[in-house]
Amino acid sequence: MKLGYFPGCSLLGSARELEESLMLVAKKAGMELTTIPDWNCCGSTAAHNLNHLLSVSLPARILALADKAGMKEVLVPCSACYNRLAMAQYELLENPDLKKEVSEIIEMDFEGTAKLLNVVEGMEKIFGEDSVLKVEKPFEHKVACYYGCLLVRPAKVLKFDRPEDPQSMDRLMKKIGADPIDWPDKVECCGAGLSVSRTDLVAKLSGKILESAVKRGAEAIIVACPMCHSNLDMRRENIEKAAGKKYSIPVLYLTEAIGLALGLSEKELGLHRHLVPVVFPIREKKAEPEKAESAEESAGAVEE
Amino acid sequence: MARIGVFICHCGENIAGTVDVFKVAEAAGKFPGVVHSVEYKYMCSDPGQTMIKDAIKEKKLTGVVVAACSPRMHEPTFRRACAEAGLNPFLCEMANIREHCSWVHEKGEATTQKAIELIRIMVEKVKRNKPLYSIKVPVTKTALVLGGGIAGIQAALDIANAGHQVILVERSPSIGGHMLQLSETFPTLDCSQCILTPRMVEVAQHPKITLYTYSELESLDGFIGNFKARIRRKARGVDEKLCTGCGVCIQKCPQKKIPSEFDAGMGKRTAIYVPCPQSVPNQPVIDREHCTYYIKGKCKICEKFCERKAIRLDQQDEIIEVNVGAVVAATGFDILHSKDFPEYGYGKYPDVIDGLQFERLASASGPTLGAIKRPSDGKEPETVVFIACAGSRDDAKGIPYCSKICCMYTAKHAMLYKHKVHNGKAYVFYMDIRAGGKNYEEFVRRAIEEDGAVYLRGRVSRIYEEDGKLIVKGVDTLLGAQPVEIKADMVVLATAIVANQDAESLAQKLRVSYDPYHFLSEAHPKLRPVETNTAGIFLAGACQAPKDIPEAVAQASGAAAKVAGLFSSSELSREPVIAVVNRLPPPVFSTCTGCFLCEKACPYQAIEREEIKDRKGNVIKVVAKVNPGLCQGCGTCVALCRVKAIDLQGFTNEQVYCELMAL
Amino acid sequence: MEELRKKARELLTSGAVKVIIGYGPGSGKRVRAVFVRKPEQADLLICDDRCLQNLAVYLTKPEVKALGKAAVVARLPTLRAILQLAAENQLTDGQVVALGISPEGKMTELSQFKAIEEFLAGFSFELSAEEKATLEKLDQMTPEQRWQFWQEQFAKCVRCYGCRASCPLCYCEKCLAECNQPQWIPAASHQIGNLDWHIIRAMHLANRCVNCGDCSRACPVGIPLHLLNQKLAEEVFKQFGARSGMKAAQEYALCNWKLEDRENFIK
Amino acid sequence: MSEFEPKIVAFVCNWCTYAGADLTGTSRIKYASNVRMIRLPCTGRIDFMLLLKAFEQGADGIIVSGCHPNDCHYTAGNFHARRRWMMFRSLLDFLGIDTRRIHFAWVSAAEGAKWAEFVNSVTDQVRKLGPNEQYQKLSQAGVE
Repeated sequence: MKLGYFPGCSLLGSARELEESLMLVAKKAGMELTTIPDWNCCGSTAAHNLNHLLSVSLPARILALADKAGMKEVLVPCSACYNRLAMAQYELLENPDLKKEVSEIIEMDFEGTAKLLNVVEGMEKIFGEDSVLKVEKPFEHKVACYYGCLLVRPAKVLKFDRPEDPQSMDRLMKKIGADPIDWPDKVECCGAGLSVSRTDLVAKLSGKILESAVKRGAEAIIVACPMCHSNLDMRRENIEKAAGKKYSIPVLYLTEAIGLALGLSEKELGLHRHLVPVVFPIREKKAEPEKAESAEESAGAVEE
Repeated sequence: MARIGVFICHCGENIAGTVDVFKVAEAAGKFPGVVHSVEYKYMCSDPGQTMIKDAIKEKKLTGVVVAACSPRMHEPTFRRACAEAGLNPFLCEMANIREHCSWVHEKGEATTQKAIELIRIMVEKVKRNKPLYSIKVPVTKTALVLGGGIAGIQAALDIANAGHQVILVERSPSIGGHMLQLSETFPTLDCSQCILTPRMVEVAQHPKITLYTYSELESLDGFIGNFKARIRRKARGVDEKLCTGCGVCIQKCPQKKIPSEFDAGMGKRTAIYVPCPQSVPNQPVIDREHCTYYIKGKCKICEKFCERKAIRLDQQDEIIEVNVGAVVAATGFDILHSKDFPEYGYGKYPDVIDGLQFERLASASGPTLGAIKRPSDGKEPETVVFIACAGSRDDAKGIPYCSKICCMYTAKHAMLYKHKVHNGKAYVFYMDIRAGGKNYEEFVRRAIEEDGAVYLRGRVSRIYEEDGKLIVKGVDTLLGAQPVEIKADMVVLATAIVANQDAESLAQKLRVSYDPYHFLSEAHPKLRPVETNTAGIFLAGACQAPKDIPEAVAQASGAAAKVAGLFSSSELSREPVIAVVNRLPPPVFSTCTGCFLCEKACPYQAIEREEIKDRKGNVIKVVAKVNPGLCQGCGTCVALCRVKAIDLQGFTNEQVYCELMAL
Repeated sequence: MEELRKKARELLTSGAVKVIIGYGPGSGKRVRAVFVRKPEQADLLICDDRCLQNLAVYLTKPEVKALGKAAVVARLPTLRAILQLAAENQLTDGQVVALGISPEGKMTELSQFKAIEEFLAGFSFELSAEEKATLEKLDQMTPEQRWQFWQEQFAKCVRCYGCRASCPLCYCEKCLAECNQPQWIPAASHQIGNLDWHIIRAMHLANRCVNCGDCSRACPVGIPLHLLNQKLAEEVFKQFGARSGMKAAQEYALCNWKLEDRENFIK
Repeated sequence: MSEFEPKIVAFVCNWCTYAGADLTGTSRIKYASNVRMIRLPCTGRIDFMLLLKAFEQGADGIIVSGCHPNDCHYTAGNFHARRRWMMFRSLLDFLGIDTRRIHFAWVSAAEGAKWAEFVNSVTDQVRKLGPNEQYQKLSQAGVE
């Protein structure tokens, strides 16, 4: 299985552990990731706040490079990059004049029709029917799958899972033996880009998310976006100060949880890079999971 | 030799003001073939028409050109005048020298010259006109009404009372439709069963109405006045002639746990069941998916206890063929279901229900006999949140339209809840209140002011369960968009009105067009709301668009009036402006090559294939033939036909060619 | 060639077909169409690069139909013509057996339309490079130059209707050109009449012509008529994505429509 | 040049454009009198050969107009016509015939003003193009 790969700046910077765990899991699954040669920054929130043409041209150049490299499918692990690339692709296909203008700017002609996969879709591909992966150490914990906003919105463009109540990560967690809880804050906002300018707001919003997950007995929060991870993990101090309460619940990337389940060590997966130590409360094995399992199962089944 | 009469009208000053009518009359007199050319102040007046009639008789005219206003205005008038004088009406044409000449150009030589040229064009055309006779199509005076809801019932009764046979086909075991499920109806709060069941009984007992319930339309062929419908009578498992509706079988049936469709899942029913006590016909139906006899092959308790021996377990579906002259589609609507609202937990939390389910709770014949009880634990809810526009006016759900009746029934639900649970708190989240009908606005004001329903203007973003309560997260935009969280015991969603699941396949069977939401399309939204583009097929009720009971009934009576109008004469006469495929003597028989491009292009499927056989019966060639009942005369086939084997009467190739030659 | 003759003998002796329509020796070094009905005549059949004529033209003629079931030696254009005739209800499945000749000269028997479709699927129905080039050359000209070019060509036309006789898709018993009430096409071969005739012939072949080139080969005065049909074929493909002669149940572009058809000239 | 008055032939559909022209009349909006209208039930009925005949009869400009998409009284006449004109126009252009003399439009029964403005603009454009020499030379050639 060969896929194009667009790391984006955060996977080389603050979210290195996402790339490390992704690469390990991909290697184990026999998935070949070839990075897009000479890739450039996707523009993220900065570009689309300032200049529309810039916010379309940067991703367009990436799509053009992917075309030139003959990539039919491109894995884009960081949600922000995935969102920007998908938005640019949508606008370019909708508006031929814009496409002509952009192709002049980036001096490259392109079709830009490569299929973009976010990290969840990437993991779904690995765990497909013909998947060779075996869960060695089931990740037996109650987890709260947090999708954030960039993975699912705007629904008209991304068309990923169900925008109001996504289930794709929950299904993956069940596959590795985890017990995803049913909680309402799956797609609530964590404060995103306000992390620097309005940390107080992030503390309040992310705090609400942690509170809701902990109240429902979650032992870990699973995320798929570097921005969510940094707000829920790195801003933990501000959250605790604002809420006046300690939260020890760790925040893991989807790929890290899967890595653990596949028997990879915590060191390899870069768990030591987290600010909130990744440690789980020890509890008796037997009692807990069955009860929660059945309630969860019936609710999940009805929605399916 | 053509003997054409040209009649130029002054139209008072409207034409004579800018066109020299005398010069035009004189010039027209010189055209080849014109034997009579006069002008008159008001050609459309009685003296004017008499002039034309006298001229036709005296000069034995073979064609008339009236140069006056637009043919869209007075063509029928002048054609009728010619008919009265014995000249075939289709040998009369109009030259529009008013709207297209005198009114839009300055007074002067050019305008007069244009009037002369317009007349010459029409004279050349009239010389090539052929006498045409209106098409007579026999009419079977039986109407087929599809759907036994209030619209279908009303249409059937009106047509039957007009003295015509009606066949009413209803898919479920009883007629009554969604209205039968309602508790009370806005704006007068009279109980729906009390006003509906008498009509249902009237239908069952009406001598001219044949009622087929638990049946569906299998196929429809033919054209206006001559439809052939095949109706599938699904196997009921009960012999209708013998069963008296005593209900013993229903009491004895061991299968009691099947969710009742009529109660929208709020109540349970047995395998052999009648939707509700007031069902018409009051004869049960055996539900073959859940009846143990059909699953395991043993039980037959109902057969044992039936004194009349009316149970027929081995009964099979039966197809009946009927000839009908018109069809009224009144197949009603459906509402959006649970799978579409994960954010409201609809389908996940039992206490989040939809409008129809609340109706069943509030209905005296419902599973809770009218008491408002939570489906989860049967307790009386102290706080109920009603959410209007659940799915409607929401592009993300693919339903941009407003479902028209939810504001009204949500206000009614809030009112009914407050009447039955006095200290209960009712919140209604709404976007805009649409209460445009008679006494509608007053009804909603009453719900707010007298019954104390709290109306919050805003949308609910999420509902989740916490400590046994349903937390409803919304916003109140009238208080500065302040987030609102209500701990509710029950939530009622006013889900969007959508077309039935199989509306598309029904539309294809009837060959009527439908809109992107699968509602059937009317011929013209304002001027022909109860007709469709397919002649002889009419619409009534919510199958055409979401609407309330008064509108559905009015539309049903409208459709019935159209059907009665259609059946008023034994023969249907239609404008002869239709396409005709030429027929020639052997050995050619027709220049048509049988490529049938016209058949694919015809929007009315009016083109049929005709096999031309020799005396021994083997097929010589297959050529096209136009069905005079269906063809509307658009002429697309004529332009598409390469060999010009098909031509449009009234606008033949010959006529249009000669118009051009006269330029 | 030998393989073709053996197949012809086999088909005739078994009575599977009544006549083989193929290429036989003509006057001088030329080839002409032959109608082989007895197995011993099969040796007349030739199959080399001189055999270009589109033999499907005979399939719709009443005299040939009267002979009974026919087999026809069919290069790619002839196969496409068969499918296009099928799409226009002129041929029914099983009425003709096509002896498909691939460009390399390999023969395969195709007795069902389905088989012909699969056989054709292997070959793209694109204009060749130089055909595109000539079209391009004409497109580059200004309208006046194009008008000049075509007027010179049409001035040569003597209205022998050879193009109509050689075209497999001109099967109408009574062609529009012979209709004189109303006389859409002036019969005389003056320039107005010639212009009308060639415009109407091109429009009648839009999304039907299978680009066999017989019209130009048949034209005694050498007018490049195929250019008109190729231009319209390209235009149909560009605007409606339709190609003629690909399927037996082919949709004719001009008689169905899409909401999304876009044009830039209707105000 | 000023005394050259182009002859414009308009093929119009009865339900929309003809009614639109009626509305232009009832609202007394003045427009150029060069146009001669041929009424047909639908644009679907307008055969491309009619346009050829119109040119041969000395028309300097041709207007073809009917109902807007989805407005057609016969549901699909204008859609068929649109595809026909897309093909016909590219063929005429390929033959070098001056397609600027043929103008297409959708004019609904409510657009009286648009019809007047459209006829005026077509008349002006064709007046600038001058008489239809292409066809005039052809018909003289035929006569010799």
